[in-house]
Amino acid sequence: MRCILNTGRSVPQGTAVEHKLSDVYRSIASACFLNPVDLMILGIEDGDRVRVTTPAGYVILTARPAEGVARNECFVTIGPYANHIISSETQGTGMPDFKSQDADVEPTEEAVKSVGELMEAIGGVRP
Amino acid sequence: MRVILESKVRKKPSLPIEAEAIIPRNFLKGTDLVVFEGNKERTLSELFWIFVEGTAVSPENIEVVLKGDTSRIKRVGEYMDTGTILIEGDIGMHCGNFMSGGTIEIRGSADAWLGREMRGGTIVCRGNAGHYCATGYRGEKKGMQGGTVEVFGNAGDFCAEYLAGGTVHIHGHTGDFPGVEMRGGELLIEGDATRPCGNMKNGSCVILGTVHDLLPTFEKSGTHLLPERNLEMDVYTGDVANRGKGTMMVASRALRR
Amino acid sequence: MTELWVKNACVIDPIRGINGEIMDIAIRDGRIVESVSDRADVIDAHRCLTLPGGIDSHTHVSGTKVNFGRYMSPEDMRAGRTKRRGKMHVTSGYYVPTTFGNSYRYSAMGYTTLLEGAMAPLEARHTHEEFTATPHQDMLANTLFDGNWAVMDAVREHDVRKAAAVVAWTLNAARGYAIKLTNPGGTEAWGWGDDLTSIHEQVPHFAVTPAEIITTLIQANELLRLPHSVHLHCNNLGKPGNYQTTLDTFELVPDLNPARQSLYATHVQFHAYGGGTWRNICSKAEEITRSINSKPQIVMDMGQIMFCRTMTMTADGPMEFNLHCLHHNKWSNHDVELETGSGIIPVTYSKKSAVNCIMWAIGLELALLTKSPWQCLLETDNPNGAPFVKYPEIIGLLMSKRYRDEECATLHAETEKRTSLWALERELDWHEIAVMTRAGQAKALGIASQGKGHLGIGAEADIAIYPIRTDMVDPAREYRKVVEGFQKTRYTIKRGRVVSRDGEIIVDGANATFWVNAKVPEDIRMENDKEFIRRFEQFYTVRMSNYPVQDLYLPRGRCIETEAML
Amino acid sequence: MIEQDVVCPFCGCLCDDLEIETDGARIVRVKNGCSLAEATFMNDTRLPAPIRRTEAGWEEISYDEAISETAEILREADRPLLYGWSSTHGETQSIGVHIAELIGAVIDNTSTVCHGPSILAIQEVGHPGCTLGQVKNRADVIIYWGCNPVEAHPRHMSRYTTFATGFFVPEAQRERTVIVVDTRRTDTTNIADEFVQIEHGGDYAVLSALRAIVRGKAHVIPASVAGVAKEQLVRIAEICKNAKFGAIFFGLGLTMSRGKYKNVRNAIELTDELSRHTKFVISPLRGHGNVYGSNEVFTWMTGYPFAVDFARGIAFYNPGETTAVDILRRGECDAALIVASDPGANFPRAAAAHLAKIPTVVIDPHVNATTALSRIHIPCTAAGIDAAGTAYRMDGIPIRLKKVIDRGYPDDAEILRKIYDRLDGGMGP
Repeated sequence: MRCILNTGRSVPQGTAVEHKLSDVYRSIASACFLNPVDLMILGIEDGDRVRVTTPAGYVILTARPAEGVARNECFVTIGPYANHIISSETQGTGMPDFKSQDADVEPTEEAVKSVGELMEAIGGVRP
Repeated sequence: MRVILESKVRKKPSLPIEAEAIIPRNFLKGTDLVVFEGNKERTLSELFWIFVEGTAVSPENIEVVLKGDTSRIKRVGEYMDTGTILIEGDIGMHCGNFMSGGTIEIRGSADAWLGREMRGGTIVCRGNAGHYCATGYRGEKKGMQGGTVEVFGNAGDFCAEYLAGGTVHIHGHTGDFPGVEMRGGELLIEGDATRPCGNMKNGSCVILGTVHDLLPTFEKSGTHLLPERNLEMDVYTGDVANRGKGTMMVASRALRR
Repeated sequence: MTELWVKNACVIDPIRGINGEIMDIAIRDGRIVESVSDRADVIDAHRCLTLPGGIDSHTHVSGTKVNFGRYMSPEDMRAGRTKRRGKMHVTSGYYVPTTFGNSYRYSAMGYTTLLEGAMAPLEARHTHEEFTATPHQDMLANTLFDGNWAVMDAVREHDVRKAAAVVAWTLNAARGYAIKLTNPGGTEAWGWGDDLTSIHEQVPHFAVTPAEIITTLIQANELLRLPHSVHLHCNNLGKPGNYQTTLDTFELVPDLNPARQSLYATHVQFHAYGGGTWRNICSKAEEITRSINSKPQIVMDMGQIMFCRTMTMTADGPMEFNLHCLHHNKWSNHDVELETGSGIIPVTYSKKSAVNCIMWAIGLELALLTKSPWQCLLETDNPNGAPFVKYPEIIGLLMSKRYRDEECATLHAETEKRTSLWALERELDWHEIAVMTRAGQAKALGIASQGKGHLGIGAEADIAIYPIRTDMVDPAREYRKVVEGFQKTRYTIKRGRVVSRDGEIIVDGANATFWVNAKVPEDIRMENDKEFIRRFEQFYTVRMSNYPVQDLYLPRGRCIETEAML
Repeated sequence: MIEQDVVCPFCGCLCDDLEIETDGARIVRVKNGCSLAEATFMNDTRLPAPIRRTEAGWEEISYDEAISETAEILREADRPLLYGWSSTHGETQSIGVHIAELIGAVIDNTSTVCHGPSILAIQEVGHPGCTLGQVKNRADVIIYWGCNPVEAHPRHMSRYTTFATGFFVPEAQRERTVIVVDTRRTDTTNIADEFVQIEHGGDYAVLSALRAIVRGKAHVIPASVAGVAKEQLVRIAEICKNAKFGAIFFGLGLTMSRGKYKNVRNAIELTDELSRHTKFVISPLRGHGNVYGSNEVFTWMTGYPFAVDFARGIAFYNPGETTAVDILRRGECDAALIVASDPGANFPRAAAAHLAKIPTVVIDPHVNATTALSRIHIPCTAAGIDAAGTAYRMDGIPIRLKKVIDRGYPDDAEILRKIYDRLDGGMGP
């Protein structure tokens, strides 16, 4: 399903922001909020995994329903999961397209990575 | 006189080079010029193989040729007032800043800010141009004020932002906001454009391709036949969000709001 | 112990009545003394012009508004960039330079003390942070009271003591130096997008007039025995016909203090316009100076403009908006809750503009028509009229009729008809320039007693030695030498240390910040006033306990204590 | 012990009315704060000591060792990047700038991925704003555009706007009209008197349309703009023009969506237009506690609020070129010092990945995603918890952060000063 990937802050994200390697943070930052109708169309339920793909790559997230999210939009709190698939292009402004990335959302069985695993994927080593 | 600069292989090829010294006039007195690689000062010969052919008594007879990987070299042709620069490959940002005369030809593509705050002279880019092609500097009220920029490929976002004078001709497509804040000069886009001429105050823009997301604040004032291309154009005045006295002409077919 | 001996100095020291004597100056540990030992470092001034360090009594160099001027002007930062060199940090900017840029350039011109023209108490901490980063000048901060709610309440209740108590508490909290009124009442009206057009118009919701605010605070100022007088930016700045407002305001001022003026009227050039529109604007410098010449209780400064691109910035928010509507360039505004406002726009003063030419002429007329140089001080309201680096040119213009004539010949033709500048023959002398650039400021600010603005025994050794031989230069003819000479000192000495030599800064700065603690009796202290506290906690957005500036923001704070007569 | 009027350093609101109870080096209770404040003070787990990455994993090292190695890394670099600075106090920021000018580095702060575009817009058209108290005491129309204060600035509405009792608006909720503009429904839109739902990327067009309507050019505007009916736009323009005091607050919805700073510029120009009819102000909702302070300090020291490149000795600024994401994305920098921020988590992957390829040093109280990408992580105090210092609220008001406990960590300013001294020695910053 073609979607626009939107990101933003949330209270839960803010409260866990200094604990990025924790499970709590993982579950907050890897949640992908979709309109319940879109969830139905994808044939998935709350807690199922989705693979979200953009030209910059893909990431596995946990689908969550949210009435406020428009159709064909997915909302992910700002953080390493969203950033895994956001292009680093800034159009000469210094600011990437954090709020308007075209994405493809599909169901998957793959597991959600931890923040540490995401960092390892780009050459990091977990402390 | 021809000065050929062929880039040497560098240990850290991603480091930007700032080379505003590379303008024809400077080679009248030799090739003993200084450029910067990252935060280190280098002589030209540390970074380039230098070949000089012939002699010149005045700068307008000097041609500078850049060969090799020149895509990270910034500010080539800055304040250039005469002579010729030929770039065989791609060139880095800010090529032709403040240029007032002479010619720069880029056979490859140019990075962002090509011809920034240009006042005169000619830039021809055979490939694509990056963002902010033919524009100005942050906070400054006027962008390009004179001269000609011609790009045979596409141009990125914010092309000709704050255009105040001169001519910008893009043969391919432009990205988002070409001609934004325009206040003079002429912009011709042969390909497509998204949200052209936002907040335009004056000047004229002609778009032969498809306009995406035409802004709601342009008032259609009639049609006009472009004789040289035999195209009927819709003429808009705007931007009425502002005291818009600009003219935007869009080929009548294939208009999408 | 450090000692310095300056010999062969051609000293002009107006406060001590010295006018061009060749003498030696002995300095020990930052102060001027009778004599020093033979181990002292020696500077031979070679009979060059030697003055007390320059003092700018009205400049905008630090704080929220100034920094916002920088923030919004990357185009200006491209001008005047210098690299880190020796003891000098990187600098950027021409009309709104970085703090180090301001400090180095002032120092190169021999300036050692600056009064920041406007500080909102709520944002005082910011001003003091920038003072610390302006290391080569002693700093003082005018503190804004023009729209202060507690002051206006006291004025409405005709309670001068209360007004004084509010001022005392606020100056202490903000570590401020003096009372500044910028378009009194007008900045509160601007909170609703309005302005006041006369000193007798009431401030919306507060039932007080600018005239009442001004007169009450002039009295309060003297009750608190503050070293400086009320420092006033009159209402109606920059409007054709505003000279009448200025004259009306001057009429309000009693003569309350034998030691100094009772009102300091700043950048009066901007307040001396006749006519009624921009088309028929003309100079009223003669009327203004006639008033000043008969009122020793008022000191003014010029507010000279010079032809260049610069930035206007003032607490006068509505004025800046009006200006913005004329210029259509960028505009910033920053109103400060319960206190004041501010606005910023860039401008270019051009010889092609009749209005600009008339403004330029008015500033010079003011200086040339004011009989006593002690009553008309030299400044540009930096950077409003021009950046301070233009001061030497202004000195040149004041000292040379020929220079003025040459400039006048290049101006818009209307200028001659609408000003009297062409007819003014007066050429100021070295002594008068010394008064208008340091001695007058020291007296007006009340810091002569702190050892500023003169070279008497015990004074702070702030000294500027210019590469000018007054016995060899005829300023009327060789004005270019005068301009050049004032641009770069041979030596600028700050508290006994040579800080700048031929324009190069050679040491780290160690400035001081002067502030005033006016002690008021226990029974009227605001920190004990329940209603004041209640309103503070309810309507400000910071807690009262977080409002006062902590001492650590003034690493070299110099507190001047006064005992209020309340 | 109970400390009153404590300042919360988390977000740009810098609420200064918290009451914090401590027991020795431990914080046991936080009163008046939002849940973000509580988490900030209560769940403050730190890295115990400096660590260094080796072939075999991570090892603890001494502060001295960490500091010398950091100085060495910076000294060797041809294009070092110093990034972060927004969650610490002004003194640290100022030493950071001095280090940058000393070694010819690029220094950038987190506004680059936050309100950097707002700064670009302000540099084009200025900023008609005010302190938050002006809004609290006067505003009868409040517009939240592309932001969600309920989630990101939880006390903004109760302290400064919608629910705050003001001098001229004693019955705030009744007397204030709240308009929220967003692409999606949120808890903020749910309390709006007027919710304007616009299509993704449609902000610019809607703002242009509003400007035209206010200028009397409604006839040009089509029936619907970016999903918003013209009637609603005309109605909103009327509400704004009839306001006694209107205030627009905007967030990342404008700065991060396509058009970036042009969206913000358009919103500022709408404010300018409305100022010709009534009092109108506009302000960005700044994110990190002291991000505005980093802009202020950078500005008075270098002339530019962020993205300053000292490679040539002088200060050069050009967002898009000298901004952290771009420098990393192009692989330009050959060393990085990250202070008080987490680009590993907050930058797009391709930019973050470059940090792992070069020697990266993190100075931060907490282990974060960037730790994993770094070579050295040096823990330090957290400004506002165990370190005092200056912070600037989103409206420019400078507030002194307090030190409420001592946990025995060195201040990041002290660590940086030592690094500076090893690099230079000569001029103390």
